[in-house]
Amino acid sequence: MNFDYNEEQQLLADSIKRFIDKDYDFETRKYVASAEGYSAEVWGTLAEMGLLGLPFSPDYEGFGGGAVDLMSVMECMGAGLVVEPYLPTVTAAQFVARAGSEAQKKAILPAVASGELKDGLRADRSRGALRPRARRGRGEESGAGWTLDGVKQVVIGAPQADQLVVSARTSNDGDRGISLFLVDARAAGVSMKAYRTIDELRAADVGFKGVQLGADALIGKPGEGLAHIEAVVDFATALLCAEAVGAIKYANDATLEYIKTRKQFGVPIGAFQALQHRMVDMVISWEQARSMACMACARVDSEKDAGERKRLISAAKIRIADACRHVSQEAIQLHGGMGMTEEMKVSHTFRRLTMIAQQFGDADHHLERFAALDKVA
Amino acid sequence: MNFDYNEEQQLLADSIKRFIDKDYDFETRKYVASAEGYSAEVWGTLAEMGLLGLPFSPDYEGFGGGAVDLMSVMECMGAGLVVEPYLPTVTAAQFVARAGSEAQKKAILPAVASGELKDGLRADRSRGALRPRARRGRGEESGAGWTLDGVKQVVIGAPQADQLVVSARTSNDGDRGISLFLVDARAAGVSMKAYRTIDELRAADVGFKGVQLGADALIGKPGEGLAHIEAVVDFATALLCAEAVGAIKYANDATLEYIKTRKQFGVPIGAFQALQHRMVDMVISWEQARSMACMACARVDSEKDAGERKRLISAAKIRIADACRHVSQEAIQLHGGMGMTEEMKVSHTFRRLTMIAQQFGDADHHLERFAALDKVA
Amino acid sequence: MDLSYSGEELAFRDEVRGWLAANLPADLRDKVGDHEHLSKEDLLRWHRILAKQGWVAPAWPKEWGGTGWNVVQRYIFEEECGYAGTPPLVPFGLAMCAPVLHKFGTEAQKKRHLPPIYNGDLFWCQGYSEPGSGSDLASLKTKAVRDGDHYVVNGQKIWTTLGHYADWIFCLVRTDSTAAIRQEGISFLLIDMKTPGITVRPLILMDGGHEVNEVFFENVRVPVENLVHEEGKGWTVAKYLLGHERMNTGRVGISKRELTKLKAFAARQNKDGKSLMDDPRFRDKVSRVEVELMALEITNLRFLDQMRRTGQPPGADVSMLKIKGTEIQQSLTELMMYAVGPQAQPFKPLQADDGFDAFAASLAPRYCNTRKTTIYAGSNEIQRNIISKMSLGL
Amino acid sequence: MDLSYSGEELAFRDEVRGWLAANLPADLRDKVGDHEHLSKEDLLRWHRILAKQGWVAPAWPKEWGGTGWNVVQRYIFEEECGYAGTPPLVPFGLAMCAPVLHKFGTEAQKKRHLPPIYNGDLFWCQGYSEPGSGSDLASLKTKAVRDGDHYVVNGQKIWTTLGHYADWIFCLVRTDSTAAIRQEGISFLLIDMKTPGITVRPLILMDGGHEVNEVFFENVRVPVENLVHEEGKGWTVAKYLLGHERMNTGRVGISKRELTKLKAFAARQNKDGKSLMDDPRFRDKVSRVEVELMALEITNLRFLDQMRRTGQPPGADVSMLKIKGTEIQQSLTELMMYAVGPQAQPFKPLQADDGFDAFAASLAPRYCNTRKTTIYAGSNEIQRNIISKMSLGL
Repeated sequence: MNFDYNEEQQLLADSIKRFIDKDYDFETRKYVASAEGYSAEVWGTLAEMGLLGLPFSPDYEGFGGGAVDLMSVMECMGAGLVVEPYLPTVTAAQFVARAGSEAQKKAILPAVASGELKDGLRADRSRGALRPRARRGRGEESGAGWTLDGVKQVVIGAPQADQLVVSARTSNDGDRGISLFLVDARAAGVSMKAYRTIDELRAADVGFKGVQLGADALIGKPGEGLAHIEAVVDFATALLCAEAVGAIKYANDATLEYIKTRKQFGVPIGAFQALQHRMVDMVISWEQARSMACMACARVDSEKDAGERKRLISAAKIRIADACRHVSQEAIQLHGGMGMTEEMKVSHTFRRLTMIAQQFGDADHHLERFAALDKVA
Repeated sequence: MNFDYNEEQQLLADSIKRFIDKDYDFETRKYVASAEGYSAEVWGTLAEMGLLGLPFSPDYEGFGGGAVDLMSVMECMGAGLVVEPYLPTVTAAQFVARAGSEAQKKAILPAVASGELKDGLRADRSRGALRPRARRGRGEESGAGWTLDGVKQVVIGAPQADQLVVSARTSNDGDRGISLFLVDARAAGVSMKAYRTIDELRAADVGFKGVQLGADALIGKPGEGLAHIEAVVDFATALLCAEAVGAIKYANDATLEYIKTRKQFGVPIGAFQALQHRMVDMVISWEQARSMACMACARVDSEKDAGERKRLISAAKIRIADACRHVSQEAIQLHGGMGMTEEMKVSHTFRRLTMIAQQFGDADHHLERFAALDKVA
Repeated sequence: MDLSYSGEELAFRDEVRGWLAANLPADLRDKVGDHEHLSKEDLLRWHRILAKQGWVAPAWPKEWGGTGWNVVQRYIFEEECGYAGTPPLVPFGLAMCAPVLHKFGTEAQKKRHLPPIYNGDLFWCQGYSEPGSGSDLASLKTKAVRDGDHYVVNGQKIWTTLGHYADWIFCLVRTDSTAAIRQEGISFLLIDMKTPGITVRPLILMDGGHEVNEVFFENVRVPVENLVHEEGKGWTVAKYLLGHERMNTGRVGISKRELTKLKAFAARQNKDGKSLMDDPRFRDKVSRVEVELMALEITNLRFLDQMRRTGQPPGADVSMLKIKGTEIQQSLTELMMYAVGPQAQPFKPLQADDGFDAFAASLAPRYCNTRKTTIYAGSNEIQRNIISKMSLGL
Repeated sequence: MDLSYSGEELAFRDEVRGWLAANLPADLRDKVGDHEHLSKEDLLRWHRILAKQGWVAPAWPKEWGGTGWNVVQRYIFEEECGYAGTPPLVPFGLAMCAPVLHKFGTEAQKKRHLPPIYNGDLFWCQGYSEPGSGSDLASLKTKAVRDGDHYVVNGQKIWTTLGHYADWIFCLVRTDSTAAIRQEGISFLLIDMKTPGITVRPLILMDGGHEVNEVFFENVRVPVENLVHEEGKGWTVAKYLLGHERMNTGRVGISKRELTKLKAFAARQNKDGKSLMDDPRFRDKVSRVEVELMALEITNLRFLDQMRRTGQPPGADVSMLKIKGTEIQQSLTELMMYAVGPQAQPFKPLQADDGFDAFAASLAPRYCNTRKTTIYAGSNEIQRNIISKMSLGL
């Protein structure tokens, strides 16, 4: 039993924290978010720090890291509200790393690790949850390759992506009819309606109209995409939980600082017991959420039973979603009017937490999955 | 629009309040609850005050009152934690008053009004809700009459009852196979396993073994019991909501008094803001619950559409159940250890509120019914 | 006990309802329903329609344009407007400055200011809060120093709602810094926003909207004739205004409209092949808000009935309505955001011509914006303090 | 980061688990599982089984019978006991009086009192709270006046858990009413419950159970040799005891056992022809408690790991475990009561021979009883005050 980061993890955590404190402060972040929604310089730094290749095998210029190694990174990203498409890129690359051919791995992974390439995770999150069983994208075998048609909505990071991992139904064989494809974001027939999201990320509805793909665009075997999707999304959910923990910590720290300094009636408002007790509950929420993020990151890679892995990730996401909602709402309330303004970072953290609560399935979705997978004696 | 009691209602409310303050204080109530669970003297007083016949037509020595007229009575019963089987008696008699033959009305209602007769409401509340579709009691036509077999569980007031209103399945015709019978509690074949309930009422599991009933035992027409059951239980639920409001008011008053007088660290604990805000939320809960009890009592008699009546009663019971839980738990917590003791009335109010929250269906049951009956555009 | 409106009240309601159906412009109604930004012109357009009908200031004395309606009629009117989806009547002139002038103003002040308020010719805003003084209003620092026939005002106000639209501002200012009781050094001034030395700086809220401002005063010269009530009696005026709160604090009509919309919208949303309203997890959240709103409406009517019969102005009751009303508004916007699912996330298209579901995209900003309701107009914590002190004697 | 126990820790857990399986008498286990009343004999029987095994006082110094286990082993042991369903070890002697004697006792006091505590020969209780002094312990009034070789004690204690079983009581008493700082007038006394002048009066709780008492002292003569530490230093002793709280405050093992039972029980309950566990409304309540308990277990282990590595005694962390642990216990008893439905209502049969589902009938009383957990041992409000002050610096 050991809850500490090991030396390497700690060094990494320290360096990313230093980077964010120094080079990604709130003003910088504001600029990045309002301009391109992404900074090439920051992306380069992330690559230099080894963050982009972290979870890949050393064979592809990675560091062989797992979710636990990424946990401190994600906590820092959450605290700093990094808008760069780090999670989409790392996640999309997982499909290649886990299921791709040797050629795909060689073509993609080192380029991602070096920062040359950004992957966009396809997402089809109608009803707040990824529903892999109802892909509207459609791949048809055409000669040696495939033709891809359909639309994917709210694909986070798509506007910046070079490559897209796209899931598409390739047969009507239910769970066994979904395949994964690697698609160049600039390929003929790919269109994007891009927008800014409420938490200041970039996303797009991505259209595919008769997109011609070679046979080598297929990731893994045809019809076997679902298990990969579930595994990779669970992996991404664990990382998202860690990101939430970092953002919650920031919201708590900012709120505590605020109620210690804001004075009314001659005393700091933190002297009022009703606020003290609510602040305490926010801190407890964070501790409990952090425990579940630790669990999620520790178990998502090591748990071999897919059902148990899904159950545990759902448990984590339930607690994280509840904590996101609780802390974000209380942080704004305790900040009073100031927390409502664009100029306070906490209002941005509020928005990110609101969205994390729903990303990869909201609490209701995971309560349903948790119940379905739980074995009752 | 008028939320006041009219003059008669107010006089009645005043007199029952006086009676409870003067002759049914906590010590008296303790004695009654521990001894017979019922006092003949108190029952006589309730009859004298006209409470027992209140909802019957003047033709049967009643006063033609409705749920609104009973509301203040029930609030007082809730505040005083009256253990006598008033609600079961009034409710059971409703079956006779609404569906009984002229002969049944003449035989039963004046005797109830005068206090000679106590009716026990049959209840079969498996899973926290009355489930009229699954009667285990079974009536079979035998010559001119019926034979009744089966068991009814947790029948509140049964140990004291003279007459029982029993629902039984008389055919397998689904919703149209349930009939109602008037059964003498001392008839051959009727057995009772009696117990004290956690809120200090008396109840019993009532067994019926080959109980022979004449044709005149049937209330209403055969197979038409369900609509009566639903209507009468809705009526009883409205009254129960009013009882809850009285009990919640007592819990709030007692808690407010306690935190004003209990001193720690040199000040009344009511000076601590965290407790103040929680006390305020208890008061708001009471106001909202009272509004729903008003609505339930005002509408349960006047609403002609059965579906709408059920929807409104469920709405009231949802809010009342939530308020019962919230206020009872907070009242004990704010009382500290003292509230945990048998000698403090608030611990008895806690138990009654806990049970009211579940009686005639808990919040979950009514949420289900409310959703099913709601018309969504 | 009778929870229904009387025949006359019903007739009045039907009259209002019928008139609104005929006179509320469809484009304004749709803007309100879709949570679109309302321009100054939108607000004034509706104001003037009501003014023309003679209904813009029901609570005013009859000689100044009041309707003579009783409290129940006024409540019915406001709730009907809310349910129909009219633009709001901006309260700063009609419901805040005007009552103060009716009570404390000179004849000259009334004659000068009331008609343009009534007719929607001049737009008002409120100068109360300051950066260091929110809940603790009496700690305000903006100074007004007498200089001949003028006060010279220096300082800063914050959270000035629609200050960027306003022609006039009414302000609490400190005219005596030496008063032993700090409340006694405060005065109530009317200030023309065009006076030199006034700067309005937008405060953008997290939904991207511009509704509040900071207002800076630098040697702003205000004629003494714009002092309301006596110098140093500003706190009396402020307290009168607080007690004058209206009884529709619960905003039941608006929430009923939003609830209806939520249910209809969610019913059309698909979850696992079924309507989202058939999902018990989502459904129960909606039901609990609906029940809470039913209760609030009755609670509101109970208080109103009591007020009508006793003639007593609402006390801490208003605080309760504010707490519950705002909690319900927040729940409704939150559920609406959940109902739309991930489409709630998109905020603004990067290309102006990209197809875009503006209504879906308005829901998350609206959820963000509605967080303000438990903070403004006396935070819900302050409301709990008020109930605790005034009603419970704690 | 590794959330699993090490190989050695797992081996230790298996050893404890195996031993418990072999040595916990089935009748005691069933009584605990069915929430039946545990007699003094039941409690002491289990105490003596552990004493015989040498595991009754793991944290004591080795020379007095301690096991030498580290904090993680102690936690594992306590959690395994909780999960297996052992009777509780009554803490007043083993975990409260004994640590005080180890730290502050004279050799004579240790020799006299520690062996009978270890062996379960003498039963102890705690005399801290008084009617006027609960959270504000330092306001206690029970007086001890020196008279030759004795203190003469007068006053009253309340909430004395199992005082009616006890042979001895340790008490905080006021030996100096004139001390400027009221904490400085307090002393720590050991009192034989058979001393003349002591009266124990039961305080029946609302579940009908007798577990707490009032203890009255009327001219009770206590030999001065029973003073622990110096006169006037009782507060130091009391504070030491508070800081000595154990890390299993969250009672995760017990709650895991109760959760398992709840899920199995609810799965067998029928609702509309389906298992109650298939009802999403009920099910989600269970799931949320389960998730909270999973989180609490990890939080507990995190704190333990930190304590092991830093050597720091747990601070405000314990308060957090207490808050969450008791909230979970309350949720579990509440859900168990809901699960059984209306059968939870019956309390006691009126005829002794009436058939009666005693287990079902135990659930509502247990729900009532468990309300105490957020009140006792420092109410959850006090725990929040502690975190607010100690961890957050508010």
